Amino acid sequence: MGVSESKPPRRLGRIGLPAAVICALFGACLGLGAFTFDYAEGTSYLSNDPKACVNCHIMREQYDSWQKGPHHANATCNDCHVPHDFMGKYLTKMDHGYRHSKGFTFQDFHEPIQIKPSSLKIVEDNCIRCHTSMVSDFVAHAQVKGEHVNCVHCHSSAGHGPRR
Amino acid sequence: ALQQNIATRKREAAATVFQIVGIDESTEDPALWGKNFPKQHDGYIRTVDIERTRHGGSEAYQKLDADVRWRDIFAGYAFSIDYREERGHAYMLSDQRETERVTQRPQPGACLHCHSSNVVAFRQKGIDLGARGTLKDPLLSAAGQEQLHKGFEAICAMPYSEATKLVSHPVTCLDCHDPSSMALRISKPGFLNGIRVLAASDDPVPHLPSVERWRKGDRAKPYDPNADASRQEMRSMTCAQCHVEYYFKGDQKLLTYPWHRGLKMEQIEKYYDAAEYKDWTHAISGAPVLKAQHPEFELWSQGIHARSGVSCADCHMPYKREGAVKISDHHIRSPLLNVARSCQVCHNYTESEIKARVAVIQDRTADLMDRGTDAVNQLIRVIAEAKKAGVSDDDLKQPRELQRKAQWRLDFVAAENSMGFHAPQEAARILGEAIDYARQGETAVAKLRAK
Amino acid sequence: ALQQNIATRKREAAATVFQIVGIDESTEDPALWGKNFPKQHDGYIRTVDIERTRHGGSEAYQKLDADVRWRDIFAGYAFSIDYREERGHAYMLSDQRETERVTQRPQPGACLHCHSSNVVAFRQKGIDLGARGTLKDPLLSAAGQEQLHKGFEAICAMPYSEATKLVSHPVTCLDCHDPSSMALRISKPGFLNGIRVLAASDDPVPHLPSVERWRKGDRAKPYDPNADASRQEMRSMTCAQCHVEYYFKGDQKLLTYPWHRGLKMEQIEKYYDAAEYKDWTHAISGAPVLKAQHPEFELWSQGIHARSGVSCADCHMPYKREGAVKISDHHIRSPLLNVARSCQVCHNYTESEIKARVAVIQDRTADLMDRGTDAVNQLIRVIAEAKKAGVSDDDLKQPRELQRKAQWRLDFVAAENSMGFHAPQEAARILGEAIDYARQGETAVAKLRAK
Ligand code: HEC
Ligand code: HEC
Ligand code: HEC
Ligand code: HEC
Ligand code: HEC
Ligand code: HEC
Ligand code: HEC
Ligand code: HEC
Ligand code: HEC
Ligand code: HEC
Ligand code: HEC
Ligand code: HEC
Ligand code: HEC
Ligand code: HEC
Ligand SMILES: [Ca+2]
Ligand SMILES: [Ca+2]
Repeated sequence: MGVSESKPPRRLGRIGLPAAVICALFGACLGLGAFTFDYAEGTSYLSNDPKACVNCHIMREQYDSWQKGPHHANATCNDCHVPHDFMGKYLTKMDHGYRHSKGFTFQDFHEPIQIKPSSLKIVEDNCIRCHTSMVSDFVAHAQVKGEHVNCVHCHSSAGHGPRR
Repeated sequence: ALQQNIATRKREAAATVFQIVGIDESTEDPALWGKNFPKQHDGYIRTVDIERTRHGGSEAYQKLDADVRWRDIFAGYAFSIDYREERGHAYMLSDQRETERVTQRPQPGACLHCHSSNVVAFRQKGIDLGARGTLKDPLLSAAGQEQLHKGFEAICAMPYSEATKLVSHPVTCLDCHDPSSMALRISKPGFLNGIRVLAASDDPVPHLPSVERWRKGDRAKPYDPNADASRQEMRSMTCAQCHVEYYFKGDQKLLTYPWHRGLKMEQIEKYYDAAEYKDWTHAISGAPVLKAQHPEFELWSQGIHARSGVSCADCHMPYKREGAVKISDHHIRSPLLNVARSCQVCHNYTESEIKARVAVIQDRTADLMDRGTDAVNQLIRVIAEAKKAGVSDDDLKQPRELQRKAQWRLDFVAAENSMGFHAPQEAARILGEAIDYARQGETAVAKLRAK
Repeated sequence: ALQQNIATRKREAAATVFQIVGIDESTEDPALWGKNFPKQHDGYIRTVDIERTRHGGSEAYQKLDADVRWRDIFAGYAFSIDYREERGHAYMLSDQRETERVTQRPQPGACLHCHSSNVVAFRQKGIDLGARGTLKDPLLSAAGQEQLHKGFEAICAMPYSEATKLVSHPVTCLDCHDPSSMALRISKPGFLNGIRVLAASDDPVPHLPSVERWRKGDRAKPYDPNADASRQEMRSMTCAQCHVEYYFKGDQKLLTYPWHRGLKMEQIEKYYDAAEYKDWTHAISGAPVLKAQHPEFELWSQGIHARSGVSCADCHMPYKREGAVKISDHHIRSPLLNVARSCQVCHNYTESEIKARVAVIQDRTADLMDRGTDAVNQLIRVIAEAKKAGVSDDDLKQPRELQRKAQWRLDFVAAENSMGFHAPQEAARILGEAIDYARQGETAVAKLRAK
């Protein structure tokens, strides 16, 4: 990976958009009826605008803290929370679409919301994607054991500022 | 239905402004406040619930039966008759009226300061005794304050049996909230006096920044939490109105918080020593001993949470989402019964992991406390034996002083209700000292016997 | 210039894959490794620096002068002659060769296990004694391991004066890193053996998840950190190769970590008690006592940082920006000399606030330690007096047992080098017990004198 990759694409992938939309909608629709989905602004998932996430008031806290966080100017929600390979991106959106809609509708999720290990892995891959140059030394070193580097162990406030 | 659900949530999110009707400075009945704030009221009334945790919870079992060694430690004092695990706020007034400490021993009206809603009772008494103004004056006005303090002083000195007729509710909304704005405010004179003398002392209190700030100022006016404290500090001071060490000063039984030198265990001891104060003379050993009482605020003050700005309310009244709004959970109880909202907001571990961490801390405290209890008990026994064997009171003065020191320390941690959690290392340090003094006393007695 | 600067950064950043030249399993000289990794090497050689902190730092002052009470506590043992504050890794070999504990008392080759780069020395000795293969075999191959363990066992038994000729460097890159990949690896046989028996015990170790995982498996192969531990665990185990309690077992002086029952102070004591082991007979009191030695890994294991996955390297080798890349700071030292990198990534407070928090913890520990030191000293004195006064060895057995228990606890915290920081409450608990046993011993003696 070179430095040039440290500016990630912030637009939706150009190819295969329709398929992606279908995947994401499908995921969300498993959680909600199509109409409800629309009313709850379920299409938020297809946008990269952070405001899309806050359409769901449950994401308000993260939105507010992200605005105060150190990355506000550098990274949006999806820069961190969605994989940047094409398939991963839409599979994740589908999965999240399903879980978020279901959680929101049935109010049956764990509060406070805690990031899932699989989602955290995605986030950390994104840290490395942007910061390859900075962390290449110890990341390479870790890969010897095939483990991923736990950036959030130390930088837990990177996305949302200090927890407290 | 789903769709409706979302609509409801959107509506809830909009309803954030308070609409306060029909309550004022004399509204004691929580049901009336509840009409304006039904969610907070729902939580408030749930403090009747009974659920036990390993070292806490709300089952009012008899502590003197759970560990009989404490009967001897309290020998000669009301606490040796009846001493229970405390429970929810709903019970505070009835538990006090019914405890054998009250039914079998005379107690002063001062007891009521922390077991009832008494803003109105204090003020009315003050007015009756000639204080300016009426109940319509805001509590924080000069007149309101004059009424409050005057009535408080008078009621402290009354016999409990009479004073208790002046009140009819456990702590209610009015004790913690300003009826016109719902802001927190301090209404208990004992705390207003106590925090004022603390501010005037030089004990560093990095966890109370407004006090530190006041100290750097011109000190023209005494420190006043209602004027000076931040909202985050108020979220602890509200509780520190009652969850503190206290004693009744002089014949007037004036409820007093012994913070004149600072909040630490040793500083409080020094205050009592200098005042030559004792709570009672130990019935078995003859030592002039002190009783510690629920120093939650004092111990919390020495812990890392206080230092990090984490308030009582953060853990004991965590925010709770009700639809789209967040409210403070007024069901005040052990946070271990509500780990998700109390702890997981800040600590990103599983519930079982968090409970395990608390268990490690509490078990270590309990372990040392067990040693301390043994040590103090043995000291009491050997002093009594020495007395019987004819050792003079003069010779026994030092061992008895050592018992006073040891017992004060042991009881400080035992009477505190978090089993060391509020400040784990400090609790262990205090217990280490308790053991040191108690065992030194034993050696001293053994040496006397060898003479 | 600016442009060049940027170009440099880009070049630095491109070097993601390690280009390791000219080093292999027998390269001891850090300067050669430094050609590949100059930034890490720069830090490594700075461990010669001398800077003191309140309770730590790297000034090798004489601890026996700083607190003379310790001369009596160690009476009759080499530690009563010379015992200094430890300093940077650069000095480990010369400090050992020069200490009067070595120059005035015979010591075994086992000492070298933690004071030198000895992978090559151990393996060569193993090969000389008939182990399979050559130095070209990877350390982690079966042949490499056979060589290592065989040589280790033989060198432990040699006299120090001879064994020390086999080594020439303090800990070097090769002791911590695999030369082919730079991955961390465990090279010290003492730890490989120790962690294996720990895994086989049933002491819960939530801070070592790979051990917990191994325990749940079929246990067909013994636990092996090089195969089983995660990278984050290795960031502590690398240090736990040396920063641990140990003893020399039997006539062969086999270096052994006493973790057979677990890592806690009591479990180690039980192991020694069961083995009827003592380090020496106390010269003043005649008690069969133990010496504790730098149980950093053991105490850290009981703390909240370990439990939260925070490793030794996180605090003692924090990441550091050098140009456009981040590297691990190989200038291993007190984190209080580097608070910004060591603590502030995780703790969002000012440097002075963080230092104040550490001071509160360390002061509490120091306070209790002071009490414990007094108590153990007095016990030693009264046993000696009783002996002189003719009290029989039989009668003194119990007080001496109590001294053993008390002194073990006191020394466990004193010999640990963080002044309680690595696990504040646990350190206080241990000291509380030390005081309890020492004072009980005093009472026991006083009673004997009364007979
Ligand atoms: C329909 C409402 C809604 C919208 C819109 C929404 N979320 Fe969520 N989100 C939720 C709910 C409910 C949860 C909790 C579900 C759970 O924990 O399983 C959640 C959980 C999460 C989590 C933590 C759980 C995990 O998967 O690890 C992340 C991260 C997250 N959301 C990010 C986002 C981002 C980024 C967006 C915008 C692209 C977004 N959310 C938009 C409702 C929503
Ligand atoms: C979309 C690209 C992108 C992603 C994803 C990203 N960063 Fe950054 N980050 C940046 C940029 C751009 C900066 C600011 C420029 C700089 O200092 O390099 C920055 C700054 C930082 C800083 C220094 C600023 C500060 O105040 O903390 C840290 C630390 C950091 N990032 C860590 C992380 C971590 C950890 C993650 C993953 C949780 C992450 N980054 C994800 C682009 C990104
Ligand atoms: C063990 C703790 C730790 C881990 C894990 C860690 N970091 Fe850091 N990081 C640090 C420290 C300490 C610094 C400050 C270095 C300095 O100031 O010299 C830092 C600095 C940074 C910076 C530069 C901030 C600046 O001042 O510009 C970035 C970017 C960064 N880290 C990203 C990451 C990423 C991405 C990961 C995961 C691959 C990661 N870190 C993992 C401790 C850590
Ligand atoms: C720079 C990277 C970054 C950005 C940008 C970012 N997040 Fe996060 N997010 C994280 C990290 C890291 C965590 C995990 C925090 C932790 O484990 O303490 C997280 C956690 C979460 C969670 C789970 C709650 C929790 O504390 O575990 C939600 C929900 C979430 N983010 C939503 C969002 C939303 C919505 C946005 C945009 C408004 C956003 N994030 C922007 C890095 C980021
Ligand atoms: C960081 C969280 C936290 C803070 C802050 C905190 N507490 Fe606690 N408190 C606890 C825990 C945990 C327990 C132990 C509960 C148990 O054992 O069931 C506890 C126990 C108690 C108990 C006994 C509860 C019972 O179940 O019997 C009281 C009373 C109490 N705290 C009052 C206070 C007061 C007053 C303050 C502020 C001065 C305070 N606490 C601050 C967490 C906290
Ligand atoms: C008016 C005095 C007063 C005030 C103000 C007060 N408490 Fe209490 N609290 C008590 C008394 C008295 C009890 C014991 C009641 C009983 O056992 O009957 C108690 C009991 C408790 C308990 C134990 C509950 C259980 O289930 O065992 C907790 C926890 C507690 N209080 C926390 C708080 C917190 C947090 C605050 C501030 C938000 C607070 N208290 C304010 C007097 C007070
Ligand atoms: C400074 C405030 C304060 C004063 C004054 C006070 N209490 Fe309490 N009381 C509390 C708090 C807080 C609790 C709950 C914590 C605990 O039980 O340790 C409590 C608990 C109790 C309980 C329930 C648990 C038990 O101990 O059996 C009884 C009964 C009680 N008090 C009686 C009295 C009596 C009688 C007096 C007067 C002699 C008195 N209280 C004075 C604050 C106070
Ligand atoms: C023992 C003290 C105490 C009592 C009694 C009490 N409250 Fe509160 N209340 C608090 C605290 C602490 C807060 C948090 C305030 C803050 O964060 O500024 C609070 C907050 C509130 C709020 C603001 C919104 C929220 O939920 O945070 C309302 C409304 C409220 N209480 C209503 C009531 C009502 C109605 C009653 C009586 C049924 C009541 N309270 C009794 C301590 C108390
Ligand atoms: C508002 C934030 C907040 C809340 C709520 C909170 N904590 Fe903490 N906790 C902290 C902070 C801050 C620290 C200090 C460490 C630091 O600086 O990161 C800490 C430290 C700790 C520690 C380690 C220190 C010690 O005393 O051993 C434990 C254990 C702990 N918390 C448990 C809990 C539990 C259990 C609860 C719920 C009853 C809780 N915390 C609630 C913020 C919080
Ligand atoms: C959370 C941070 C942290 C972790 C993790 C940690 N330490 Fe420490 N360590 C400290 C602090 C702070 C001190 C006190 C330094 C002082 O007093 O100057 C210290 C002191 C020491 C000292 C004495 C340093 C001196 O200046 O004399 C040694 C040796 C040591 N630690 C080794 C270890 C080992 C080995 C581990 C892992 C098993 C470890 N530490 C884990 C923070 C940490
Ligand atoms: C080969 C054995 C060995 C290993 C491996 C080892 N140490 Fe040490 N360490 C020592 C010895 C021996 C000393 C004392 C040297 C002296 O005083 O001459 C020491 C001293 C220290 C000191 C005190 C420095 C000072 O300034 O006082 C710290 C801190 C420390 N080590 C931390 C670590 C950490 C962290 C690791 C792992 C990354 C580690 N050590 C690995 C043997 C080791
Ligand atoms: C299990 C590993 C280990 C063994 C075996 C070991 N040491 Fe050490 N030694 C250390 C560590 C770690 C330190 C630094 C921490 C400390 O000083 O407590 C140290 C510090 C020292 C110091 C500097 C401080 C002081 O105590 O004056 C000397 C000298 C020393 N050791 C001599 C010896 C001698 C002699 C032997 C053999 C009898 C020996 N060591 C065996 C690990 C070990
Ligand atoms: C006392 C143990 C120890 C010694 C000696 C040591 N290292 Fe390290 N080294 C570590 C640790 C711990 C890490 C962090 C590894 C990780 O995070 O996986 C590390 C990491 C590294 C890395 C990976 C990049 C980085 O900075 O994190 C390189 C390269 C490295 N060391 C080179 C060296 C060289 C060259 C020497 C000798 C001059 C050396 N090391 C000596 C413990 C040691
Ligand atoms: C990689 C993250 C990390 C690093 C580095 C770190 N800490 Fe911590 N610290 C924690 C965590 C996690 C806790 C436990 C509280 C919690 O769960 O939030 C904690 C707790 C604490 C506490 C409260 C517990 C106690 O023992 O009283 C103190 C004080 C503290 N840390 C000081 C330090 C100091 C000083 C340093 C640097 C020498 C340091 N920490 C380095 C993560 C870290
Ligand atoms: Ca209770
Ligand atoms: Ca040192």
